[in-house]
Amino acid sequence: MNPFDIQKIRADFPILDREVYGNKLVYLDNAATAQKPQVVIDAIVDYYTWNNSNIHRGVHYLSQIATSAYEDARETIRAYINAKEKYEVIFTKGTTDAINLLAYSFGEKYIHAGDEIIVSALEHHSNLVPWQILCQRKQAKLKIVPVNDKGEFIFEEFEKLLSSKTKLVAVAHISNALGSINPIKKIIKKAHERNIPVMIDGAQGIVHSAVDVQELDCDFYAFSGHKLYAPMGVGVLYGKEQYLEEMPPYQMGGEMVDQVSYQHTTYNRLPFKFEAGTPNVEAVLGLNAAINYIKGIGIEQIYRHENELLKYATNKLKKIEGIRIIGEADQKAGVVSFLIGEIHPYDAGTIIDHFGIAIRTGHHCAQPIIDHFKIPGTIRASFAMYNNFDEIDLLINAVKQVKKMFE
Amino acid sequence: MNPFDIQKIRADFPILDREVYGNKLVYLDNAATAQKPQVVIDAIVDYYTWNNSNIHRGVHYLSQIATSAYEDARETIRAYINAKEKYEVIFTKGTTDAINLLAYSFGEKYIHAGDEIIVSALEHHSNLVPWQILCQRKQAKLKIVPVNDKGEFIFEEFEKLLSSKTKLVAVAHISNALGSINPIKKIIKKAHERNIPVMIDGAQGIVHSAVDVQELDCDFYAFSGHKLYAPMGVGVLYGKEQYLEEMPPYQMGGEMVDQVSYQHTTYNRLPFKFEAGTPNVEAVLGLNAAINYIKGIGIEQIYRHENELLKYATNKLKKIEGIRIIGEADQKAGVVSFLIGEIHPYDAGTIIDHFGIAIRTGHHCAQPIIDHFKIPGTIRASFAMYNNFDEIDLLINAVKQVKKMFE
Amino acid sequence: MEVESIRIIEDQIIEEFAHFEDWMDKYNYIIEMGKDVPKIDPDLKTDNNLISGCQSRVWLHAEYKDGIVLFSADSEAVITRGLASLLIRVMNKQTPEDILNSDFFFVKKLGLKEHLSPNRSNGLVSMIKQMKLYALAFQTKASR
Amino acid sequence: MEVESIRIIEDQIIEEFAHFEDWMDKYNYIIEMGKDVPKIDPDLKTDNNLISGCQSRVWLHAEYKDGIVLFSADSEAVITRGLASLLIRVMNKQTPEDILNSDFFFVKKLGLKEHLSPNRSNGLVSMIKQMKLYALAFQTKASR
Ligand SMILES: Cc1ncc(COP(=O)(O)O)c(C=O)c1O
Ligand SMILES: Cc1ncc(COP(=O)(O)O)c(C=O)c1O
Repeated sequence: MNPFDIQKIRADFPILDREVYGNKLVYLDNAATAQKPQVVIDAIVDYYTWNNSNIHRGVHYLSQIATSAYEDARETIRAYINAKEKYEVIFTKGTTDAINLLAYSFGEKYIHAGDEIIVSALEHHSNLVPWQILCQRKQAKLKIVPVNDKGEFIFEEFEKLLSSKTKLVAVAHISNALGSINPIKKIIKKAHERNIPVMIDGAQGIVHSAVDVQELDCDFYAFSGHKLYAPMGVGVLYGKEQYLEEMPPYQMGGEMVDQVSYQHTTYNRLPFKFEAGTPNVEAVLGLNAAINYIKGIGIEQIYRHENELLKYATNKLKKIEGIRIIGEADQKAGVVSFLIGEIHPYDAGTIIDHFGIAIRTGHHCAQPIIDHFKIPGTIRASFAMYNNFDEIDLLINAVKQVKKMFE
Repeated sequence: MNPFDIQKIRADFPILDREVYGNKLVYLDNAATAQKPQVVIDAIVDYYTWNNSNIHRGVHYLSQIATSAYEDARETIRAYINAKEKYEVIFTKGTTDAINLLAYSFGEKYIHAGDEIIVSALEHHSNLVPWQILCQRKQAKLKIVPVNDKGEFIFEEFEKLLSSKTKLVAVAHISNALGSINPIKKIIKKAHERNIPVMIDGAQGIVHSAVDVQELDCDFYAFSGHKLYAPMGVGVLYGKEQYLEEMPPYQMGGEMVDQVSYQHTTYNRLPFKFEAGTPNVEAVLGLNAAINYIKGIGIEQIYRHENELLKYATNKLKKIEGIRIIGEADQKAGVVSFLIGEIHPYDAGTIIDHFGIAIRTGHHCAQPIIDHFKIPGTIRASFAMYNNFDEIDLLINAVKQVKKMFE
Repeated sequence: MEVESIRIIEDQIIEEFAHFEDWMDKYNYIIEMGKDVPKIDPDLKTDNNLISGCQSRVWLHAEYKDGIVLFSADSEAVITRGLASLLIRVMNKQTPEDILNSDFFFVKKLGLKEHLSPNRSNGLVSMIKQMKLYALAFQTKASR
Repeated sequence: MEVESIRIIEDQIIEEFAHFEDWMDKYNYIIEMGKDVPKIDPDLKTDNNLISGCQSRVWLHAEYKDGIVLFSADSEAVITRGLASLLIRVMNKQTPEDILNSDFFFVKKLGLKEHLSPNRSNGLVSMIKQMKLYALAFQTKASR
């Protein structure tokens, strides 16, 4: 494995040379979306400059080139997450799309009145509201696994919620608001003892850790390309064949049908059954390039680097009087959420921005966990492979300025 | 207005310099997807190189730049289709996504057992199967307006189908399989006499004609970016405020919620209510660039040019013995579908491809209309602003070769 | 006491801001201004007076009295409170007509572009909109 | 009559194709071959024997007799029929084992890459898959 060369990596991301308010950009909003390496931008340009075409049913050359590239990308992703079959990899437009697909389609097939679905108190709205609505529609019940004051999933409470009524467990791999890593392997094992399938919201998980869906034995795993250094507009729903085969399609039209008449329509096989309409070939090829780029560096090395940044930032922050770290799980990745005394996160964010530092403030689309801590929101710095220690020093400096201005 | 300078336009599309099997590419598969001008590719590159960020709730500079650009693009589109309000423009991932959104959301609100929905016999699967499934789900009935042997929508039959049970009319503006232009203005007027809303599948319509949704008075209009010289992964659902306000959301999560607790979730206002998850900012900015490019040339001029190509191609094809034009509507745009004697379209397509000419063969995701003509499919050449007469001569030549080889 | 016209107060504020050398001085001043905002009666901190779509909660109240509009406001965030205070300094005690006719042009002159984006985290645009809505409501009421 | 081994027939075909100067000759030959395909009994043109996912309908039938597999096929498209004919020329009257062990390597050597893409319009890949499935089924049956 190559040594982790942060200088070289930074040079691969053109946006890092950008200035904001006369300062060099410090981009610490990676949990919202990641920046793109040149190879990903080039993949898009190449595609539109040389090979753009609609795919699948076309017999012409460009269509075949584009189809091959698209299906090769599916294989790249299959291998990256170690899915058993290529057709277990469904392309969506993102995590939200993937979870909505699942909530509808799994819901139609398996959820009935009186059933229960378990989520955690840490979920992003995209892994909460679809299940709320499904439960309303089917007169099922949503059960919430609480977290402790460190922001950790309470496993014992989870065990208590499991029952013969439970039809699905849907939890985040890593919390986007607090960075807590959930014990998904244990969760899956426990749920499987009762034959309950588990879906993992991997929007953050895939970014900060190696994911082997067969080893995890999760039944579904969803993630977005844009947080994984890939273009916007693509995501993945991995699902075990047995479920995907049984589930009805979600969207209709285009590639997902096989035979159509006015009386009767039959559906195409997997994965096409779940890929209605012209797919986003561009973004899929971009995702392919992003994953190859990550593989070239090594996800373990990336995780180790991000973890060092996280520890460094946390320690430095803690040395500032009045700082409150929100979420102090033992197992954490990628994200530090905090408050500066009684200063409103919006005030802090506005000032920090003027130093050219992009952090996020607010509830991070995870309102319930923010409400749990009885705070108006947090200031969140989130890390990617290209961040370095200097950038954290700049953040610390800005935080100190904020203190000065508001206290 | 500038004169229509085909040389200059062709130079704007880098892919047209590409070779296929040693021949210069002749791209006549535009109804499937259009090629991208350099300005669209540049818009993507610029975005990822300078301004990439997740949008809306972020307070930092990049997020504000990206949000502004995204919302400016919405205004560009509003103005282009002359929608009354900006928030009547909903971004989707494409036409199929837009129609599925509508079928679900409109269906939940307005369709009940015994109701009827009218489509035409010319529809793309994406504007047929979602309505079939909705009708199954709600025990409603799908009614089909037949076409005559020229491939024209039979208005008198449409009038007969209208009744107090009719709750929606959903028809294509222009047929992708045959090129027929439907009399949508008349259709809308007739339906509105009975207060029945009309949705137009504009996937092809927006490409070949100026669209003024207020003048048409359509209630919904859907189209895809990728057929309009924009990137893949973006589409638009225009809808009248009165309906959009009343319709329930389709996908849940991210930006589309306002307040979330375990007990209760309230939705954001329009257009955000219908835009769950991280939007595809890149593709939206690409669509903005594409529309500005089209405006610079003039959609009327584009239509006129494409119409000349269509007439030229049709006349030349008709001079070849045994050619059968499928779809000879008086009002036609962009597409010529045909058969060469008894030669199977797949055989013809395979050979034509080897001349470097990209045409499409098969049922064009519009199986019912193909079945209507009792043929196995067609050979379809479809035109864009950058095609020229030489390219049609090359197609004609290839068709003659096909005849030689198979007859 | 005669109320100064909107334009005169706007010019004063623009003048004040012209002295600041950098953004930090500007923000320090806005923070300072936050202390001067006519504080809303705690009983009026209702959901009705809440301005939606801001990252910090902002309440804006208006009363119509003797032909002029009286504003009061509060926010959890100090910067938002400062911005509210600036707006109120200009619009307080003006007639509905004058408020409606104003283009809030001083806002553009202060170099606070970051608060003018369509970004929904920003209170400023929403506050201006809400002030105009109040003015419109009072005008309609008065003309009936 | 001894059946030639798969590899020998494959080499013959590769040899034949090596003579063609351009793609048109190649296709003319494939079209020619289409005439020689062991035509499927019309009664066997059932949905069961239909290969799905092709732009033209293709039927492929197989019978197991005396330890070898007998193939017949038809298609609406002449090129597809020609390709079927090539495949059958190689695989007809072979044992299930030999069919399963073959990597159909001649197909790659013919320069027909366009028929080998995962593009689902193409009958060739589906036909190969179906031949292997038949062989597998017969092998399983025989071993029981
Ligand atoms: C944990 C988690 N789940 C779901 C999502 C939604 O992802 P997307 O907006 O790409 O659909 C996010 C992204 O914000 C996330 O962090
Ligand atoms: C008339 C029509 N409707 C709908 C569609 C579906 O568009 P998309 O695949 O971009 O969702 C198409 C494109 O093939 C079309 O031509």
